[in-house]
Amino acid sequence: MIHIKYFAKYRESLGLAAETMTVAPVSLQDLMIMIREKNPKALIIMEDPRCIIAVNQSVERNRERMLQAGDEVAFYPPVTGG
Amino acid sequence: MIHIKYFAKYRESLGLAAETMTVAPVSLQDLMIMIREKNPKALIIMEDPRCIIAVNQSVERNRERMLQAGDEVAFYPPVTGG
Amino acid sequence: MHISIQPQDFDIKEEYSELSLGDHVGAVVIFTGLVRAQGENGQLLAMELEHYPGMTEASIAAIVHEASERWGLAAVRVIHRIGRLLPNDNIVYVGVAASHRAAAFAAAEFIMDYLKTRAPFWKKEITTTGEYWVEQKERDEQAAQSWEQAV
Amino acid sequence: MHISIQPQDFDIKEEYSELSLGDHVGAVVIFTGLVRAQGENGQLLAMELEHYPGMTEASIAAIVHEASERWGLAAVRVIHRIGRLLPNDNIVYVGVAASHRAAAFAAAEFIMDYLKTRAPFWKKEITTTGEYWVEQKERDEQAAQSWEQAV
Repeated sequence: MIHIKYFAKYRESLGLAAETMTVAPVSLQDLMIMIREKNPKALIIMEDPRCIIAVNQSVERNRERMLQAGDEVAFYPPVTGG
Repeated sequence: MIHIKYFAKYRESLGLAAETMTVAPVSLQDLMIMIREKNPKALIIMEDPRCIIAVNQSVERNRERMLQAGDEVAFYPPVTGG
Repeated sequence: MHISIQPQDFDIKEEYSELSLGDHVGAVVIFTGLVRAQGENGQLLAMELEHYPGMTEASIAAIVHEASERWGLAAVRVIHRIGRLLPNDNIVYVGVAASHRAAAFAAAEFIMDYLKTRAPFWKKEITTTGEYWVEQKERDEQAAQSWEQAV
Repeated sequence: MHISIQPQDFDIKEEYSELSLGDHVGAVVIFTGLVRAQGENGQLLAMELEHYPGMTEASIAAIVHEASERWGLAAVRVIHRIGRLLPNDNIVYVGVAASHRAAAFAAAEFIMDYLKTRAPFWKKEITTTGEYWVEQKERDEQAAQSWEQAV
């Protein structure tokens, strides 16, 4: 089971802060395809070149990264704190 | 009458914080000669290349500057505040 | 190192007491960021701060650790508020204590530049004309990247 | 602009209230300098701060005025203590309020660099081995001069 989180405008556009998906071991890229197949509204997020992806709370730029059961994957727009 | 002030280690070495000298209109350079003639202990200050001179509370680098009655002339070492 | 993500305001006097303790402390630099009444999308009624619990604290800790190593700091304290804030409210506090001022200034600015571009916070402006997510500024990203060249 | 030369300590909370007022204030940078226990001439018993009354205030006002013009600041407050201070005592406070952080950081550092090298204050260390006037540091003069090139 992968824990998926969305923040800020992504959370708002999906109307969803978190979900879980039960999957066989997959790459980050494959998970993103599965997400957008399940929820067409996620397409714009998965294709947003500015989308930041964190795996287990660390930014992950490698879409080939293999995910394990229990991993947390977050999708968020550029940050604006401070 | 010129008001003369000494600060920090200059004040200590002279044992003098302030004095006045009644002089005809003189240049800063001439005043410095008069000061050291009057007080040999002032020689080391007047010849200190790091000595800063302020006339009427503004730093003055021009030793030809003509002084007027009532002017305030201060001699002080490099500053170390902050 | 003290890092807190909290809805409530901070007490700058208490923070200063903690920061300035210690025989070696010769310089303290404090940065605070506040909500400006004029937002990027008009007059603000409020600002909402969202964050990613857990990752936020970890990413700030990493930034502070890097700054401490780089400048040999005596103490660092970071507070970032979340939730609904009003104009002129404090948003963020970064306090740095060091032996000398150059280190304290550089570290405080470094921490702010990274906090602005790396820590997962998002601001939403609630204005008289609607609600708007704040966009990241190019100059903030440039400021953060400038520290990678300057070694 | 508020400038004070005083023997007594300051209240950082009151100072912050004054500084952070105003709709346009988005960033505040505060610098404080403290007496370090380890002086340049050994363990400090005390530090004595001498100044040139009148000229000190005027020279700080000139520095603050220049910073305000250069960075368009919302508020600046400077407090410098004089007299006998003990280890860990505050010496100096510089608070700058601006719309954005780059201006606030630059102005606070500029004011400190000039204050260190232009304002007529002198520090004397009272240590276990005697009394010593502090010497001006070459790096402080270089820091002040660096602002003249960077325009």
